[in-house]
Amino acid sequence: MMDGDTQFGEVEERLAAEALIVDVDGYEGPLDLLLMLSRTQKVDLRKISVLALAEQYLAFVERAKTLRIELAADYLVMAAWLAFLKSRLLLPPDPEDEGPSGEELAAHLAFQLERLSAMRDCAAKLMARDQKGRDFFVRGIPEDVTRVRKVRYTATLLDLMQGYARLKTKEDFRPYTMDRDHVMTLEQALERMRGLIGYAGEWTDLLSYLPEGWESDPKRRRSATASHFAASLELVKNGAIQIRQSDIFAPIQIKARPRD
Amino acid sequence: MTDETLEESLFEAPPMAEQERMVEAILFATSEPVTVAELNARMPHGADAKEALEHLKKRYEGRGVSVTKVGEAWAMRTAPDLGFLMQKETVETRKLSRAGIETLAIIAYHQPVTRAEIEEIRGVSVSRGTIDQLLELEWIKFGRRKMTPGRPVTYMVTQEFLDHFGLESARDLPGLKELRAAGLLESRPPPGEPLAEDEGEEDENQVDMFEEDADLIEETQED
Amino acid sequence: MTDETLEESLFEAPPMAEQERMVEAILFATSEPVTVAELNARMPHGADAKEALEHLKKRYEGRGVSVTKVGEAWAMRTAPDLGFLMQKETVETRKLSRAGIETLAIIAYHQPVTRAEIEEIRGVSVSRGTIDQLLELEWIKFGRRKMTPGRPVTYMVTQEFLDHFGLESARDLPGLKELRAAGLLESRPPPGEPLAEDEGEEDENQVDMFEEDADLIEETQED
Repeated sequence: MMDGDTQFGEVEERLAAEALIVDVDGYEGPLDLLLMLSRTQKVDLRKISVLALAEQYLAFVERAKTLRIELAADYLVMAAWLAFLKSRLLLPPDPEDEGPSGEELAAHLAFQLERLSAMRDCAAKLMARDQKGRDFFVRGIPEDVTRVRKVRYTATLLDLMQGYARLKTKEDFRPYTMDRDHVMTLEQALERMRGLIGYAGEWTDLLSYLPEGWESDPKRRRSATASHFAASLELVKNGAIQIRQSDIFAPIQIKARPRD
Repeated sequence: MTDETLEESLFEAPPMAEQERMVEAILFATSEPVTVAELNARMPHGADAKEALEHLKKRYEGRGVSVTKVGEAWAMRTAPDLGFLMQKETVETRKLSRAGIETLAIIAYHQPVTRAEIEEIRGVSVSRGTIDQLLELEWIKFGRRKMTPGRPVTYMVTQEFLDHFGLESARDLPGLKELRAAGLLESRPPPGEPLAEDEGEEDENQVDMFEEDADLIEETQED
Repeated sequence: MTDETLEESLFEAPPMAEQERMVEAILFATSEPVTVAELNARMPHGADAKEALEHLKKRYEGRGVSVTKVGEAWAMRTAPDLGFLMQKETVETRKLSRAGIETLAIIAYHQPVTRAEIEEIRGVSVSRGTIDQLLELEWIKFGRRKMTPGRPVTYMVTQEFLDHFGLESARDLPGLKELRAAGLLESRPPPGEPLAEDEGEEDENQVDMFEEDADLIEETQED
């Protein structure tokens, strides 16, 4: 009330300041601001006057300062750098100085601006393309690919023969091991396996070689397993069979070595 | 779309070919079947969805996709005969059951053999499932009927069986003597029974089995 | 399928017209692009999905639905000019911020590109949220790490990106050639800074990227 003019001036100032704040907020950093300022030159970015641009930027920052707008640090860093660039461009080159020339620095800034501008154009072109779900559409009733689990039964020739042998000897089944101890020797196992391996054309679990009557009783099974394992190692050594185990405790498999 | 084009379309519907394209796109993209009324509502004024649908349906005849009616609505579906393409198979290998192996072995060694004969040899009845499984695996097939009362069907092994087991013919199956020599027959004849009889019987069986093939055997031997 | 038919089909693939139907059914049924390799895996042995695709693509030219290439995969999509019929199907996508859009464009045109390089181009730091949003949309993915100190991760665009913007490949990005000709895709170190090891590497990467492309282009042209 006391001083209408001052008050009016303050309001005006504040409005201007607000406008500037909004503007600064609207920019994504100094490079963005520089790009906007460069538009005022209305020339190809490659022919832009970096010196004029630097002056525009510095003037902008000055104005912000007088309006006591707090500029983010990177705007000030850019201002300092542009002030440096300006001096480089205006002063004759110092032969002592080994740094890049003002022209080189200006060219790089122009390149950065051109590149940013180009990427903005690309972004706009990209977003203007036909888009999925807006301009073109995918199948509305997709038919799911069902995963079918198919069980394939398999058997080896050895299974077949053992099965048949089991049947044919059922009536008079009397394992010859009955009159021995619960121990199967390496020799016995080796003897047995020599006769059998000829039929092991494909990978077969070693345990399937255990003789009838030795599979269920734990004691006999242990002994037979051990002797068969030892025997198979012996056969591997002789080059008669191959042996493999995919993992610890996985079944040990053997296979006759193909005759060359 | 502006009002202008809307008004324009009041007087001039798009050409039928264009309407057909529209129906095609709508049926493709909509998440459920669409009725003719809905199609008409979505298409420009004056369009005749029903006719366009007929054209489209014809166009897709014999293709991998067909235009089908679902209740009162329409949808596009993959051709039923191509349903097999809509699945991804994962194959799991499992060992044939003991009953399966034994039945298969009997058929292989005694073919052609009836179910009653198989049961006699196994000493237990053979479940329908076991035979079916072997048939499905294409390891056995039906042989000719036996000329005995009831004319029972017989079973034989197939080429597929021979391929799977790496045999050239069923005759390549080792005989009982070989099985014994290989240590597969671990039983000993019960005390007092002469060894020969046992063998004799087996041999007889084998002869039975291969009587039909006798000629073939000779042939093979000649080779 | 038995081994027999498998073997048979090794020698005799279904006729091309039938293969075309199959490709049509598979592409029609899924909303996701399907690779040629997957098509071949799902079709009978001996089928040539690539050739069938070419036939199919031609057949759908000018239709309401089109067969489009998405990177190494193929998909069916409604014709873009019919989008106005699909208001019902339109999905409201979360609006990407200006930073998001620009970051996406930079990744697309400069891939593989590090975060530091994106920041250098935009002149501001890239917020974690921007990258996260693009990753979430499945428009960008991690590329291999750069062989520079710190081994920074790189970003690349995805097949979903290509699909979303209807691009056959990243080479079809609008204006790519012009940008390259203008040298705007090169990474230029600021003057005075020694040509860092990483810059050299970067150039190499870029050459890599476009060399590969060159081969692909040639291949395509041969076909």
